[in-house]
Amino acid sequence: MSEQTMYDMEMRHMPDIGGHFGRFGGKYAAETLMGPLAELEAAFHASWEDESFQAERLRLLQQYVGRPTPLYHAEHLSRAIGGAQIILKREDLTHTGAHKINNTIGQGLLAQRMGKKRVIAETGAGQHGVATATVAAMFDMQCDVYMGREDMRRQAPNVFRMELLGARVIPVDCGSGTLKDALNEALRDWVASCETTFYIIGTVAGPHPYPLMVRQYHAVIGQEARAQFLEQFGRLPDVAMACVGGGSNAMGLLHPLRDDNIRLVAVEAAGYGLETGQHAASMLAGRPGILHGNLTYLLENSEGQINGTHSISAGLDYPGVGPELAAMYDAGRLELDSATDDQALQAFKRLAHTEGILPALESSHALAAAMRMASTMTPDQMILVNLSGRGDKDLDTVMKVFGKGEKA
Amino acid sequence: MSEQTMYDMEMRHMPDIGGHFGRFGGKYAAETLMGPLAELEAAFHASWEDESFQAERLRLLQQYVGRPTPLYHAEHLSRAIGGAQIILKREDLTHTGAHKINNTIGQGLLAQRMGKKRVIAETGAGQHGVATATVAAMFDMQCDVYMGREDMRRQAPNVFRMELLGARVIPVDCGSGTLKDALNEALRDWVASCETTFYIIGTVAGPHPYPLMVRQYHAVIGQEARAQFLEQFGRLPDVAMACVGGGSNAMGLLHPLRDDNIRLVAVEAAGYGLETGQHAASMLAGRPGILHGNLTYLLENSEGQINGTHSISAGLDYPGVGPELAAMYDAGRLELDSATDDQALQAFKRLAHTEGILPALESSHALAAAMRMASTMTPDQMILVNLSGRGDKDLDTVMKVFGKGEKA
Amino acid sequence: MSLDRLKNCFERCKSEQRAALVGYLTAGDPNPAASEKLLHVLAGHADILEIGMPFSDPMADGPTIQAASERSLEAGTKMHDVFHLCMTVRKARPEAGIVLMGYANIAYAMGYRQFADQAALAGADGVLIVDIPPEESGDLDAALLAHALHSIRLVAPTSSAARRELAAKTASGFIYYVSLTGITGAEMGSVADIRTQVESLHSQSGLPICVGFGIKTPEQAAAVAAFADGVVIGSHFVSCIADHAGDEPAMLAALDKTCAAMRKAMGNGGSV
Amino acid sequence: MSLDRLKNCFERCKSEQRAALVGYLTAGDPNPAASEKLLHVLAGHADILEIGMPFSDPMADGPTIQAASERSLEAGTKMHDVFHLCMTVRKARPEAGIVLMGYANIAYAMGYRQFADQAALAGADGVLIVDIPPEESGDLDAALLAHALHSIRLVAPTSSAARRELAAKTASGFIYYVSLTGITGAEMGSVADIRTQVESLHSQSGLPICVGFGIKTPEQAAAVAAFADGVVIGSHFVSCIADHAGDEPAMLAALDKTCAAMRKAMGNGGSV
Ligand SMILES: Cc1ncc(COP(=O)(O)O)c(C=O)c1O
Ligand SMILES: Cc1ncc(COP(=O)(O)O)c(C=O)c1O
Repeated sequence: MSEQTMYDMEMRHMPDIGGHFGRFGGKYAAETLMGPLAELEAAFHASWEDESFQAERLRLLQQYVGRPTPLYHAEHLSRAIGGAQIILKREDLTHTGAHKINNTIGQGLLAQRMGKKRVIAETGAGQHGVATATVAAMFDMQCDVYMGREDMRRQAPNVFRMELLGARVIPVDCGSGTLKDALNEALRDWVASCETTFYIIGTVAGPHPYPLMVRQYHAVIGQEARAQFLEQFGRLPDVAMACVGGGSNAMGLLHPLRDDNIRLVAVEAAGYGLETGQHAASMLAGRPGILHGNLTYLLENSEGQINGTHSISAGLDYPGVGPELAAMYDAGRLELDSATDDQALQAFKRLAHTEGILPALESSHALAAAMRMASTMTPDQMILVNLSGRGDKDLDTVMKVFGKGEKA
Repeated sequence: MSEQTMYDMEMRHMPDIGGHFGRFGGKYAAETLMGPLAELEAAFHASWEDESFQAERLRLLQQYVGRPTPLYHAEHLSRAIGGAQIILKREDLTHTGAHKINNTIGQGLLAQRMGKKRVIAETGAGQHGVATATVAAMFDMQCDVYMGREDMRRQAPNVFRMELLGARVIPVDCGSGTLKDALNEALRDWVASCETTFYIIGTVAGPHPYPLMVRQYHAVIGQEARAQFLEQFGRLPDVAMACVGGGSNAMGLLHPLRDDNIRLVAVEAAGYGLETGQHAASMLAGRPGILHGNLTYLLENSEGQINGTHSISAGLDYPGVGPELAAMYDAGRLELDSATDDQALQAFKRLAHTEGILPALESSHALAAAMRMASTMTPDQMILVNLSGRGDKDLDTVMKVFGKGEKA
Repeated sequence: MSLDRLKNCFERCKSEQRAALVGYLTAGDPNPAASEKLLHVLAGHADILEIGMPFSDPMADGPTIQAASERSLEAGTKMHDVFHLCMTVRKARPEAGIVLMGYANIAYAMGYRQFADQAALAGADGVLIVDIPPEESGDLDAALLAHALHSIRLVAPTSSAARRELAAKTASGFIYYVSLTGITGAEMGSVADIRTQVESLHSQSGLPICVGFGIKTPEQAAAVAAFADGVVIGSHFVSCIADHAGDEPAMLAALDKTCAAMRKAMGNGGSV
Repeated sequence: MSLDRLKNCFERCKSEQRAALVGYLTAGDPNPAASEKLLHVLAGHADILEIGMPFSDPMADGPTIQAASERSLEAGTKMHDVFHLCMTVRKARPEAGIVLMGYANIAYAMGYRQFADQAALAGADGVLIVDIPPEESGDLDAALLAHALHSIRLVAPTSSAARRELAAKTASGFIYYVSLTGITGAEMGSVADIRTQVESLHSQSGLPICVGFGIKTPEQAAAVAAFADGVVIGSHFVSCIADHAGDEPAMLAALDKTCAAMRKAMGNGGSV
């Protein structure tokens, strides 16, 4: 396929010129940022059509990130469940251990191209922070990462990793000390520093062009998976599933499958249970609102104040969702499911024991839903699950639940 | 290349029928184990010539382990050093995070084929233990891992990982509580359980056929690297380097390069410095002796009592070395170098800051030596370094040294 | 006198040869009752009041105003309290300019129409939503227009010529020039730069230009007042509340004193 | 009487219609001086003494004998102490069988020749190196042969027919049948199984067959003595040292009593 056709294909589902996906998305940003956002948008589009930029991006994805990541048929798990076949897209095998690096490579290169000497990022699970610190180290840029105090506690190894990579991790105490508060702080930093600083947003949210840009950088997940599926199984999956925090791993997997006859399912974090109100299921339990630069589904009270969320997994503990997912959901192209903390933990354990893979707690949500669905399906059907990251960062959390000593 | 030619090529440098590489190697085992070892040897050779076994092994290496691992030109590091180019073989990107899994996939499949329902392993850094627990989970085998008490302390995340994978980690208190003591305990277990239990040794040591078998399972590293080097650079490297604990990552990389005009360098752990006697440099500072089933270079006192060793990296903290490496060294085909704890830590930091990669402390030893050598070479020369594992397991150790807060 | 109170405010100030004092407080901070008294104090000095609508995620604000939002929400402030406070001030000061300031989601959650209805009912003159740029402002503007409420626009140092044009074209009431790239409460930029910007804006638009963000001292206020139509003081006034937490009389006294000092520095020390 | 003391031992026992008691202690455990006394006690009951050479990594041994090695090395025992202890026993008991038992690296580090020289000088009759199977035994055997030292071989339940053959052909002195798959000190296997194995070995080799590993009670010893030429007791004797750590007289008395009980259980309660 020529570069140009690829460009067309990938860009087909563009937002409108203002970054809207239907009624969602947009550019709800402070005036100070409107200039920098326009500059970013122009730079992104120019770079996307620049063959040498794309070649360098693809080279790094291959030689540095370790792409393509394999597609692994979890036969032992599937057999244990006794229903549909579960196929895993192994983003856990990427450098730094989660899909997040696909995006930071892209934005990192773009920051280089734009001559920025400093990058900032928000992070929840710490994977995006690590992935940002990683490219900052590689491209010799200064790096500050905002992270909620509570998230720093539950994802301590990732804090260490960022520091060892030379980044500064700035604790965020306001709010609930989780991802949304880190995003607020990062935006505050950027408003003041946008001349010299590139803000590497970690998911398909934020003001335009971020949702588009991050989707494009992650689309490699679904593009690879699609081709690998055809090659390994001679067909496409019946269902494709991914967990949703902001939605980057979901968009990465699902967007390239959008025109196929495949059920697309996004799995939200049900925390202690949807009925408890303590969860992070923005689409299932939220309503449209405006936060962090875009209009999308939000968890908020009747006054529009953003609710505190809860999920055992820091990467899903966010009250919003990427606007394109909201649009796909509204358009009926996306199904929703959810998994509670407990269900995610059980899925973690099940995958560990049957396949020898420790998934990230985020990804465990997708797995939990996939297992449930698989059990209602037949063995000739196939569910593709995005294993968005590995569970090494979650060891403390999981051991605390299962108890050291007790066999997990 | 046909299967048969490949077999010939790979097996060319066979030990003799008794497992000797020159004067090294052999089968110095208790009589109880001689039967099981013969059975293992026969099964290994039969499986190696069995196309379906090999196909399954290669499939798992690809779809489960994530092979081929990339070859990455560390340009930023090389530029910073200003000498030869440093090229990294990215074993850190494999499933579970170190080369060790190449071997446990092989031995795990072999255990399956032999109908064993239980596997045991010794582990130092915990990477081999995790890799063993991983395949045990996948193949539904019971798994007990012996690990020195001191190593459990310094590689705590890996203890968690093994437990979460359903393995039992058995602390070893005798001796110095490190790798050699774990190996002793595993051998004791195996002597009593060999009818039902497969002992998955984690390095190219132990009685024949282990050194051969483990080398064959890891040879994929060097085979891939050789082909990738030719493809990416149109030539072969001038030097290939790997750290040496037992020697599995070194043999894996270097063996397939043995007939090329490439300097092969093994890097031993110099601990607090060779002159202090507190190190683990068996070839540089040891002499031939017999331990753990083979004759090889050992660190021992004049009476033949094995010395306590010291290395900051648990995976190198072993008083012996694989017999084939000993033979290559004796034959002049292998050069030796070493790196102290401090040098390894500096190399860790340097790679983190220039390339955004956190290497295992084991691999950091190879890096330290490579950086030193590179600085004496010219930019048109190339050093291939086996980045045998990632540093996530070492975060605690490294943070303790560099101090949290202080910029690493 | 026109029906446009904001216009009247600026004209009155102009006639007094001084810049308007635009004072900000967050509604409901530290609680609705105290807030009412504080707003009255502010209204005693300011020409135009900016009444902040508290929001859980005030991402354009610095720590001082973030804390004000937190205190207010903590005290249970709801939007009907905000409108009620607005109305109280309106009743006490029929001639004062009042602008409701806040974040998009508050207005969106209520529905832009209902929001505009309520704002108008409460006696507000205009609305400034920090995170709704002109590009996204269509629906809200339509709702505001129905009540002749002004849609205030921000212009920032990073705004291109085209964006200034856009602001000039779509704004009403006044243009709020952000005197620094950063959040509220940070350090003000250089007075010379600000002057250049304001002069250029004056040449593009007939609207009054107020300058805000980071003005903390009477000296800064005086310097800016020399060329701007209005000077916005926010964090500096809000600090009076945090500085005297728990002591309402002290809080009120401090605010009164601070406002007076600012007002005095900006020329014409008399009451409005 | 032949010059072959081991042979004489077995013949003497045979004539007394009993199995030989083969007793193991680690040389230098808990320290060289006490070890000398303990070996003398053992020599008062055992027909054949196995003198263990302490090793840092005794991987075929269970916790009891591991601990013995550790105590011995901790006390500073060197190989010259081991040989010295051997010689002392030899002098006191000219007719006893003495076998040096241990791990390959000790002999290898010294050099097989020098090791054999020293063993012979110290009055040993044979050598049993746990981790040198017949396949690796060539150099050591040659060195031992030069001094007419026996090379004792192990046969295990896992040894194939071919391996038994190999042991039978290359062993001298006696064959040591390992009565369990496991390390020293574990639980003994079934007596019936052991009997079958020993009878089969008898049919393959003219050498005496001693049975060891895991024999802990006089009853077990008696049962094995009924068909084997010798019964090896190791961990059980070594425990006397650990059980009375720090109290040498008690240690000696316990060992004496334990040895006597074993000896008695194996028939012909008189002294050797
Ligand atoms: C492994 C992993 N999966 C998923 C997520 C959720 O983010 P997103 O919805 O953007 O994929 C995170 C966020 O940190 C993550 O680390
Ligand atoms: C990452 C890594 N590299 C190297 C080693 C050393 O082992 P070997 O010398 O067998 O490669 C280990 C051992 O655990 C390891 O984990």
